[in-house]
Amino acid sequence: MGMTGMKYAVGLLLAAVLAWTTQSFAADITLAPPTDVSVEDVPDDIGTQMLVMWSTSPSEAALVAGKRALAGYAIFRRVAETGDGLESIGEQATGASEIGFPANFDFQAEQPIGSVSYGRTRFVDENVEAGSTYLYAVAATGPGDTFSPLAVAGFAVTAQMEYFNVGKLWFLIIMLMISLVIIGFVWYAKQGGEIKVRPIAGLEAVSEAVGRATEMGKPVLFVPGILDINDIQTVAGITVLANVAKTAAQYDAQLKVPTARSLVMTTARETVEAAYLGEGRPDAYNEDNIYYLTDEQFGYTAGVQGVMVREEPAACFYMGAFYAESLILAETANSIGAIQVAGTAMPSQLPFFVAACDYTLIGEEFFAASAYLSNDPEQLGSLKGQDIGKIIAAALLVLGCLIATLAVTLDTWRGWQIAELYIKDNILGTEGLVPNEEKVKIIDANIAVELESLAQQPHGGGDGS
Amino acid sequence: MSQHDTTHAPKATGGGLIGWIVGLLVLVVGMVVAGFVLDAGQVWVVPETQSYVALGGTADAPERWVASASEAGQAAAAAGTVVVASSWETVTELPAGAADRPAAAVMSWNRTIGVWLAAILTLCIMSFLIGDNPFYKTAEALVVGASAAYWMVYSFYTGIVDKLLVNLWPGLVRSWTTPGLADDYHWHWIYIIPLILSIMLVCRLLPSGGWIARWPLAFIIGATAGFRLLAHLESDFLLQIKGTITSLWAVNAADTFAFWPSVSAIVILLSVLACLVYFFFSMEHTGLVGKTARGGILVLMVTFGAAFGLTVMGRITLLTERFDFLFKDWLHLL
Amino acid sequence: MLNLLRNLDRRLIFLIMGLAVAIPVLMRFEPPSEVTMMDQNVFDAVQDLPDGSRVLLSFDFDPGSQGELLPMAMSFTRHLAEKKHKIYFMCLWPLGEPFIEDAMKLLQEEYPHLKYGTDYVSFGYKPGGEAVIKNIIVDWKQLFITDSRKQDLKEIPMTMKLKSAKSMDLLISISAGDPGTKQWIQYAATPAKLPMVSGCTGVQAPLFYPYIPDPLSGLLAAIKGAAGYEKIMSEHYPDLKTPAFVKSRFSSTAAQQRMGPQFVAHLLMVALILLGNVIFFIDRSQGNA
Amino acid sequence: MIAKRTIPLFIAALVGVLMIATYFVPYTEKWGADAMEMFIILAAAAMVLGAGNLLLLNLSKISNRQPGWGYAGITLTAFFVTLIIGLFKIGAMPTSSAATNAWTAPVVQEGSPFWWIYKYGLVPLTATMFAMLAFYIASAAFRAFRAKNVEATLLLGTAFIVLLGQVYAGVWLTDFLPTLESYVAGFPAASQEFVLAVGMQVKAGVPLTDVVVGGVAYANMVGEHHALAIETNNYIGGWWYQLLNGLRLENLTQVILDVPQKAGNRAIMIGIALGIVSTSLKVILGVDRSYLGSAD
Repeated sequence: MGMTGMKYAVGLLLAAVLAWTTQSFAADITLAPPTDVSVEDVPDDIGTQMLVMWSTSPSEAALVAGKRALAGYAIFRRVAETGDGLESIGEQATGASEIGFPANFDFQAEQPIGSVSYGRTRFVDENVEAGSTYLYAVAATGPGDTFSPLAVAGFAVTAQMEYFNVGKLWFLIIMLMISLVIIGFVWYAKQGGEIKVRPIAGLEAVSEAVGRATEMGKPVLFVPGILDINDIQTVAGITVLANVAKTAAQYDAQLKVPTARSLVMTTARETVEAAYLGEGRPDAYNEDNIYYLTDEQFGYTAGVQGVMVREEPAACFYMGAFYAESLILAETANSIGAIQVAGTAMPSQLPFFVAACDYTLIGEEFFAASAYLSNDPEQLGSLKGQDIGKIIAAALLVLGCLIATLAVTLDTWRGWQIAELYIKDNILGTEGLVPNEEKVKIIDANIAVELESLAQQPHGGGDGS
Repeated sequence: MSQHDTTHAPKATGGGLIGWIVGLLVLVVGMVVAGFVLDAGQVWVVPETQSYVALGGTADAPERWVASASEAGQAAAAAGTVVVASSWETVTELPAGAADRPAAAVMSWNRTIGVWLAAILTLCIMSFLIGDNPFYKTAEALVVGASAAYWMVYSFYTGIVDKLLVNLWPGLVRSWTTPGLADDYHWHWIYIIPLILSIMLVCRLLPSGGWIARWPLAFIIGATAGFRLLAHLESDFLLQIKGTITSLWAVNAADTFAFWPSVSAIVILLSVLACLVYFFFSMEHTGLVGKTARGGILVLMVTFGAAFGLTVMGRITLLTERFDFLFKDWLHLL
Repeated sequence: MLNLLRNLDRRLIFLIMGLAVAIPVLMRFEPPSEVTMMDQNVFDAVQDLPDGSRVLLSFDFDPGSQGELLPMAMSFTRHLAEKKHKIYFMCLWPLGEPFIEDAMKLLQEEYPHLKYGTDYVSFGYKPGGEAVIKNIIVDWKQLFITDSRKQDLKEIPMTMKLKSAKSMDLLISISAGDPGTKQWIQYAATPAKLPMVSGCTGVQAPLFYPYIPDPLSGLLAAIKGAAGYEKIMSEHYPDLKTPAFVKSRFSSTAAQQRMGPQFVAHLLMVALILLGNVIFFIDRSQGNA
Repeated sequence: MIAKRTIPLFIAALVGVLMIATYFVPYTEKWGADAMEMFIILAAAAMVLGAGNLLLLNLSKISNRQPGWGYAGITLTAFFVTLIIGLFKIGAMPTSSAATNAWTAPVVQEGSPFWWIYKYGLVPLTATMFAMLAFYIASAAFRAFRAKNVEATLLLGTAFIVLLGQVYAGVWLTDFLPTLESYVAGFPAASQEFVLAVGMQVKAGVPLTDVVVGGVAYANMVGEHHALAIETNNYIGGWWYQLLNGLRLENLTQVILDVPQKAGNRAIMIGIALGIVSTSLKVILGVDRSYLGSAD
């Protein structure tokens, strides 16, 4: 007990000394509060966020004993649970209602809802409830729990929940446009419309490669990538597998599919079995040829490499999502002299496939592969739709660059600059249908400055005096 | 773009086998020498006992653990309010081949064996470069088996326990793996859906009725399709177009014409357009379209060449790291 | 001679490549390293934050890429500690978690005044990739109930008031693939307008160039970027380069030490491409290609 | 038939459309991400199928005494040892917040047997597999990088430049091309500092009128300094210097990455996005149903 009592006493003494030093420290400077506190409801959310903004305190640069006097800002708020009587934003003035902050606000008793370090001028309060009304205040904080007087926001704001994300409206329009064009061409093809497509070299090689494997009495190896079925490349790989399996069934070639995911194995089995059935060769289907190795990337690679050198497939297909294993697979298969056809949408692995394989389907070509191989008019129709998508992309690009160029060269007319802003932030961004007012104001202000300087100095440039 | 001039990996026949045996003997002798001369692979550790006491709860369900050495722990020990105590040993590993070891350091046998195993496995995998052989096959068998199990364990704890069970039976998980789970954490009915889908999926093991597994597969693939369609359209389509839109007449900070940035802006725009033409499916690559598409494929080749050059850098670093391990951590040569 | 070269056994190339890397490692050859603008941008992004800012450091890699990424992971950790930033560790790759432990061990040893829970905290690994990011950007505690030590987040000083990743002042992703920097850009930096820098493997670097300068303010590309970062660090904090570290895997000069083998191996690659083409052109001029 | 084919098609279509629709409503915006999260549970459950298959395959290899059946035995042993140690957290130590409950240990806890397998077994195996790429990349460079046609020449030429530009060799090989430093070195020692200061600002894009050296703005510079500033601005800001400087290998590498590489990747990404839209639509509309297997 004696020991503990001693410690207790020392602790008390320490606390007293600390309290004294912080007090005297704080007395050196009085922090000025930040200015222009404003609050906005964050748009397009479920009403749980508020954006608090302010201008930095004049004390930002002040130093005490070589250290910053201002450590950061603390944000406080008051809630009117149901927003009683506060129907619209901006109705209530500061401190005028029951939710205002008193002049003798007790900083020790109330916890701030958040704090940020110096130099920052915004804070997102993510703990508000939709429908409630809030009043915010910001104080600058110094070392040792010192605070500047409160700067209170001009008015209280109600958090609002939206039922439709207006910011994404243009995205919805573009998505619908591309989707409807694709669906339209699929429907057109279904009605018997004629769809012409150009040949792709890699795809014509598929049946040739399977045929060669049959002649040599060697198996065909199909690698559906290393990602799970929740990646669309794996799905596309499986649809190509369906067509390769069909060809293998026709030629009576042995098809081996090692997978890196259990779900891919399950899906691949369904697919290949159906393909063999479709060709009337259910007897030739062997479930054990489609098997799971391991989820581990390089464990799987080691396994496939082993299969390659031991079973010496005559044709190897890599269709799906690939990472670093691409070159290990391609180089090993090359050492056993196999024909290799690869297809992936992994830009980082395309160089290796292009360099080491016989044929490579690059990006979009890979997604087109199943349509080509199936020769199903409906699927070929979707390719035509994709082409229209590319035309839309090209049109946006050319138009956008043109407007951006005009905005720079004819920089005294606000129309071009607003048009550029609209394309970038609204059509291709998330600002919704109307251009952002603040950004338009900045444009107008810049133009005003530009016009003024033109009026003063007809020669442009100048000596800056 | 490829060659069929292949060099076949030779099989380990007659002469090959003798070669392998000689090589192996040299390696083993080398390793034994290294083990004695260089203290190869030795790992030294400093053991430390962790002991904690519980201040609340019952002996069966203790709560509020604090370190025995802490003030609260010592106070409780003095006052006799400790509910239950527990201690175990942890170790801190010293850097490989460190010359001045603290007095408390001991050699850790399991870690030393570990470093040797790691080094031998590294050499086994590298032996594939000479040709397929029993060492590589052994390493391959090990990595397939161990990593499959590793992922099963990981998905069991992170997927089944931390996602499914925690949301269906939080009480069970709280008393089992996650005592820190908040007391007010409740179960979520929505997680019955993945539970049912998982059971349907496992039905694939049944001799008949395996087709029911198609339902969860359809769910996954449908969700994947919807989710990825949006994600890629937003980030790859819209964002990339947005990123490409820039003034073709570039100016610098002084608002005067900048020559090279303008050139690069024009080159980028034309290159993107040419590549898009290359991807067109419904037009034959002849005439003007053919010429533009050819420009596109040339740009793609430069893209691939640059990616190749950058990738080489990364791959070589990986090999450096392996040699670092062999020379530093195992042989203590550096 | 030409015939010999034409049928050059690939195992000979393997051997030369092995030697080109092994010998510089053994000789500890270290060419001068240069600092690029990009490395400087990354350094500035961390340096210019006010002391004590909140930084999310995500280790999105695994042992396969530790050679390239571990040095920069440790440089970031040291830099954040020097600047007294609050470090929130997490990883989107299951095998990245042990590296977080390594980084925290480094903090314990080199910065003993920093304490777990008040200066740094680890959330460990959560499966789900982009779903994890999408969730923590909205509600952190819905996904992470505890930290990696199974302590309730409401009891840890650094996480008590943490609502979502939007309160971070900087995101750093050290990325070896997917999920990684790309997902952080798509689902966190772009929608929440958070500043972000990244370190990535050589193979990923080309993919991220389209994202610079917005939303990525800087990118450390592969070991070269890491070496540049280390160089800037050692100029700013000369105390870092103590001899005890130089030998260790977590050395403050680990990346610079790796530029030696890099140098020799790149020259070998160039020589191989040239040699291959010389043979090709001789063959073609003799009309037997 | 209905249960095997129609219902799955309906589920895929419904879930797909739902994922798209909910994305535009703030309240349901996160459903897509949530569905992907549920996927983790399904993938974990599916592990049972993968493991079952692994067992069957290797057991049948052993019982049929197929060539290499001994390796199948190694695989099975490694699998079971790792699985049991990991699943039951054998040898794991408790954590400080629950000191009697070893179940609370992280899955890979330093010092535990599972960590030992990970660190000394899996890490070297997988890291070495990955490192083998350095060898394969060398052999691919020798074998496949031949200037057969314009396409191949561009590919290998770009790789060549980037390879050199990434290491110090690039700096060294094109050292004869001008840099700011080499330009500054051409001046008498007394004015070098001044020229360097002006040059760095011009290089950073500061217009001459805004250049400030040692607190003196351009407008207030007199005599020699005025002339030097103009001369430096004309040289460093001129396109001839920028061309020559840009041809230095380390700068050329940056230009390649910034211009054609960026453009190529963008086009690839735009194409991929369209490919994904079309593939997804085909799945949702049921045009492509190959993943569902046969109708009977």
